[in-house]
Amino acid sequence: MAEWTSLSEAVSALVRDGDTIAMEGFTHLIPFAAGQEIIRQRRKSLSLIRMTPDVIYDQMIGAGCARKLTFSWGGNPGVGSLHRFRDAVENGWPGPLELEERSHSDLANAYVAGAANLPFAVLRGYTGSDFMQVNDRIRNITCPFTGEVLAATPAVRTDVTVIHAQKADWKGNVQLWGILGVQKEAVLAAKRAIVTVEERVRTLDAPPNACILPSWVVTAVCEVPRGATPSYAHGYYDRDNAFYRTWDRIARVRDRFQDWIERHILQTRDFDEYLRVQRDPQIQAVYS
Amino acid sequence: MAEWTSLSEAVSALVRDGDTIAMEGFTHLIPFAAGQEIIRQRRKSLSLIRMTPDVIYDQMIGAGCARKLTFSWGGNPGVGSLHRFRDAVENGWPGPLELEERSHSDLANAYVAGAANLPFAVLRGYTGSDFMQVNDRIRNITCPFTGEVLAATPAVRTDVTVIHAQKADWKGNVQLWGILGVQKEAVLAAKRAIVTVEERVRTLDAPPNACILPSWVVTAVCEVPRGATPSYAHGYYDRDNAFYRTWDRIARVRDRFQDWIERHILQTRDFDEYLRVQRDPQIQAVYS
Amino acid sequence: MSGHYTADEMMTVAAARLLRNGAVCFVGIGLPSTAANLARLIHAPEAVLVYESGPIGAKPPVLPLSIGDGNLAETADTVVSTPEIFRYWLQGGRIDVGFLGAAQLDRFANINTTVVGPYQKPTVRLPGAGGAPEISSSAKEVLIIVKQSKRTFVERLDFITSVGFLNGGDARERARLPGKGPVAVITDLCVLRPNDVTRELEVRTIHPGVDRRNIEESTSWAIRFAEDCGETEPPATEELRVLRDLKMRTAVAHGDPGEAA
Amino acid sequence: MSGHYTADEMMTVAAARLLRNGAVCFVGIGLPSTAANLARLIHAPEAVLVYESGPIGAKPPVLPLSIGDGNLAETADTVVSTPEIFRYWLQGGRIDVGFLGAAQLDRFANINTTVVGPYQKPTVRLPGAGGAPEISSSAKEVLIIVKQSKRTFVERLDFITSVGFLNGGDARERARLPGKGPVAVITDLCVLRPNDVTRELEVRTIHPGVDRRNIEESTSWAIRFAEDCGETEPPATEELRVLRDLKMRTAVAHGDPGEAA
Repeated sequence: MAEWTSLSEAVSALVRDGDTIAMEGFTHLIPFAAGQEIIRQRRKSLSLIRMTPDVIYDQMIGAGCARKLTFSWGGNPGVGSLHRFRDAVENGWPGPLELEERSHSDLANAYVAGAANLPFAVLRGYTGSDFMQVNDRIRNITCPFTGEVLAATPAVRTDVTVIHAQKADWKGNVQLWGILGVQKEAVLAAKRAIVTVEERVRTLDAPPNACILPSWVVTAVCEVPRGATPSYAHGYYDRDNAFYRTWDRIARVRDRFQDWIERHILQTRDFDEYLRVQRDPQIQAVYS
Repeated sequence: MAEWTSLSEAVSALVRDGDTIAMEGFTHLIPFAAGQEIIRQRRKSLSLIRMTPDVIYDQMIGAGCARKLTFSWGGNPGVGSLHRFRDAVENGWPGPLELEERSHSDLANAYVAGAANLPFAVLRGYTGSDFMQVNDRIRNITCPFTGEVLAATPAVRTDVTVIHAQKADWKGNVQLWGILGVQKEAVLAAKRAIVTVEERVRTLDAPPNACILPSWVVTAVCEVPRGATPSYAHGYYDRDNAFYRTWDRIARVRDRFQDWIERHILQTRDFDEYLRVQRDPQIQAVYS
Repeated sequence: MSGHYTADEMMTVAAARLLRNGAVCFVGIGLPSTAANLARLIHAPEAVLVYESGPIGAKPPVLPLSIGDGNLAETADTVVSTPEIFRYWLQGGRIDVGFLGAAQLDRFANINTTVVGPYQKPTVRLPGAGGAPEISSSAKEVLIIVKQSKRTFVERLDFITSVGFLNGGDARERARLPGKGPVAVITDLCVLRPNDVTRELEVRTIHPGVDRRNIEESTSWAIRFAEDCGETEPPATEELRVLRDLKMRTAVAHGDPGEAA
Repeated sequence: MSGHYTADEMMTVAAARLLRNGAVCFVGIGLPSTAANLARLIHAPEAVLVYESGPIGAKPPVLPLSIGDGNLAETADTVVSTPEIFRYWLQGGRIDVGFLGAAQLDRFANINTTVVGPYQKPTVRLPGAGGAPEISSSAKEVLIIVKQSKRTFVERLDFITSVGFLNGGDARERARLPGKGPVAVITDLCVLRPNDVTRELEVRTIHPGVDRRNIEESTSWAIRFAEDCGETEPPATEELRVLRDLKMRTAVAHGDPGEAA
């Protein structure tokens, strides 16, 4: 059964140096508050998995939390590059970053295999591409009935998966809706799961066949309003497109990035304080 | 794009002798009206696929529509045996019935593979059982990463899939809810799909992430109120448990079964007339 | 203690007691569903009942007649598709207890629900596997509830549909099955558990009013009794009251008292 | 005809025209999304736009900035999970047209969005594959929209992320890829199509005001022109009006006119 805790307690208890960790959310419901709490608690040597690293992993990579990244599309959506990700790959700053690169279809299938307790996934993919030359974990498999050759990739299993959702009831049953991404699979492929939510409600009153994660597949659930900003939470707030553009300027230069991390994350107590700093026009004038 | 037609037209145009056909619905939303229309139009040599043959296939098998049955549990739920199914298997009446027998997990996975355009599905299953001795289409496959041996089974692909759903809009977009079974996969694994619905509505007004089949994956959609009876349609009517018990008595004896098929299906014009006969106390007195 | 009760009631109550509170239980229809819901109404209110049709956390007010009754969907925490139930929840390793029935079983708790007689020319064609093969292999542990007779407790199965301990000993571990297999078989005569070493079923407790001869005569093999074999605790008044209430409500709801077991 | 318009507008309009009404289109973000939505607003109201984040039948009132914007979910016929989009809808063979962008492409319309330079020590690390490898292989046909320059139209790709016609000729058929591959590449200078036999891209129509030298100087290989190479129909007044309206609405909604392309 999920336990209601603070985000700080959840990260402290459940995220360990060296862990394999997935923080999912496909543009929508990205668990930014949790990512920043991991930076704040100075976790190291994480093996990060995410289809779209997005700004959340750009922050974590630049802050030195990551040893490895498994991903399928590493850009700043609608803006351009992820500069911290590129600096790590192109220049090894702040440290070397091992890459395990796949396609979206592969990684989505690999999460499904993880959730289904299978060691590998089968897909029609990669034919003619150069992926197999740079990733020896993409292999071939032959259909025992037709003789067709397909691609096989290893399942994703994580030590801990972190997602953000719209709401949870007092027992810790979680509901999300809108763009669902691969969150259910990422939670079910995990040994431990942390879910931050916009609000804690008495009952979910969910429609039939809604996307629900029962309390007993979640380890900790934390009420963190606006915890997905600058991404969005359907029904709660919109995507902060301006921040994604501002991030391009912040992350482009190492000094400026470090100053931002220091001021916004390391010197703040929690996400509430981060939000206050983020809303302070005097502080923000520096970055725009 | 789905075309709105009568059920009679849909079966006439889309179901052919010798077709491989799935009519799904897991206790809920079983497309009985369509099954009876197939009997009424005297289709022959069908290769029937259904996880739980239920009374719908007991009727079709007894009426001589089937050449083969692929299934995973063949009982009368809550009552006992399917007598027409047993008579076909045990005594070859009204003709021989080839069986392809699997487990629920296998067949559900095989539909998924069909929907996903994969030639086979991988599952953890069958270890230690006798299935592989009687079904040479259950085979082993070795994980290219871990060396583990798992079960592989061929995908289900159908010529035509038939399902019943709660509603469809004027464009033919279909919505179902409650117990979803394997219907989405069965439709997506088909070359042609017929959907009967309880009602035709202007707009679906569906909740986020509802189970919707877009019009363009459906071939024909037919308004057939109560078309799932004696199974049920969540939000419309309950399961007719009494009929399932009565069926045990009807189907137990060949003559009585044939008389029932004659009177209820072959001598009725359509499902509306069937429902009238079914509600006629004088006619029904014979069978209770 | 409780005055008169039937052997079926004893069986259901004894089975219900073995489902612990909070367990996630994959429930077969019929006897397993009756026992699991009785447990939920007495000592295991937090048990999570999962049905193969898709409901997770079902709390049906009356017993479902079919594996996909509407009251399962209405009362569940969520309803997922049938493929998802088998892929993410059962195979995914999320099920603590698989609760099964059986047409036939052998001394190692292997189950046959497929055929009596040869597969290609059966004397009796049984319904088949359903979800049982993967429940019996993937659930962390399995409970089996079945009426005991020479027809059900057989020397040799005509077909192994779902595995228990295979040939016994460490055969199940060697086959690398994920779950640990049947931990108890509950019948209308007794409760059996596998021997720690041989994995052969042994009678652990005998229901009140049943003697060893009854059990031996209802078993096709030379059945063993555990050294410390005792008597099953008879149904408590409360257990019987809740069970009878449940069956009464079920009979009324389904409109047929005779079928409500 | 229409007076002044930009090369980008010509590119978008030319691309939009190639999406036929009723087609089920898997849409990449950015230029493909702009073109697909323009088509939907002009001649293809029944086109079904599918985004890899899960929306099927999205009808966004303004252009999405990200692949998972809320207006895609709000206006879709249904929103499924990302695994389902790739498994049942793309791989399942339900997509008529894959609409892609590209960082680099070669004469056989193979695409690189992974790295410039060696993979292990890249000069420029590009975003990577996203959905493109499987879109390019599984969609029944592919449209590519990309600005033309020597940096994008390269002699040899450093990395093949997504396949076009491989080495040309019948190489794609021999690789047994499900879809038939790129049927057109639309740039800010011209529209190219693969030669029927060699599968090498040929210029089929040249945008008004562009001459062959411009195209040759924007291509790293010796580019071919089709025998019947003509001029692209310039944007109609209505096409430009709808495109500009869409971009204006988008800029207002997203609060930044500069980024609304």
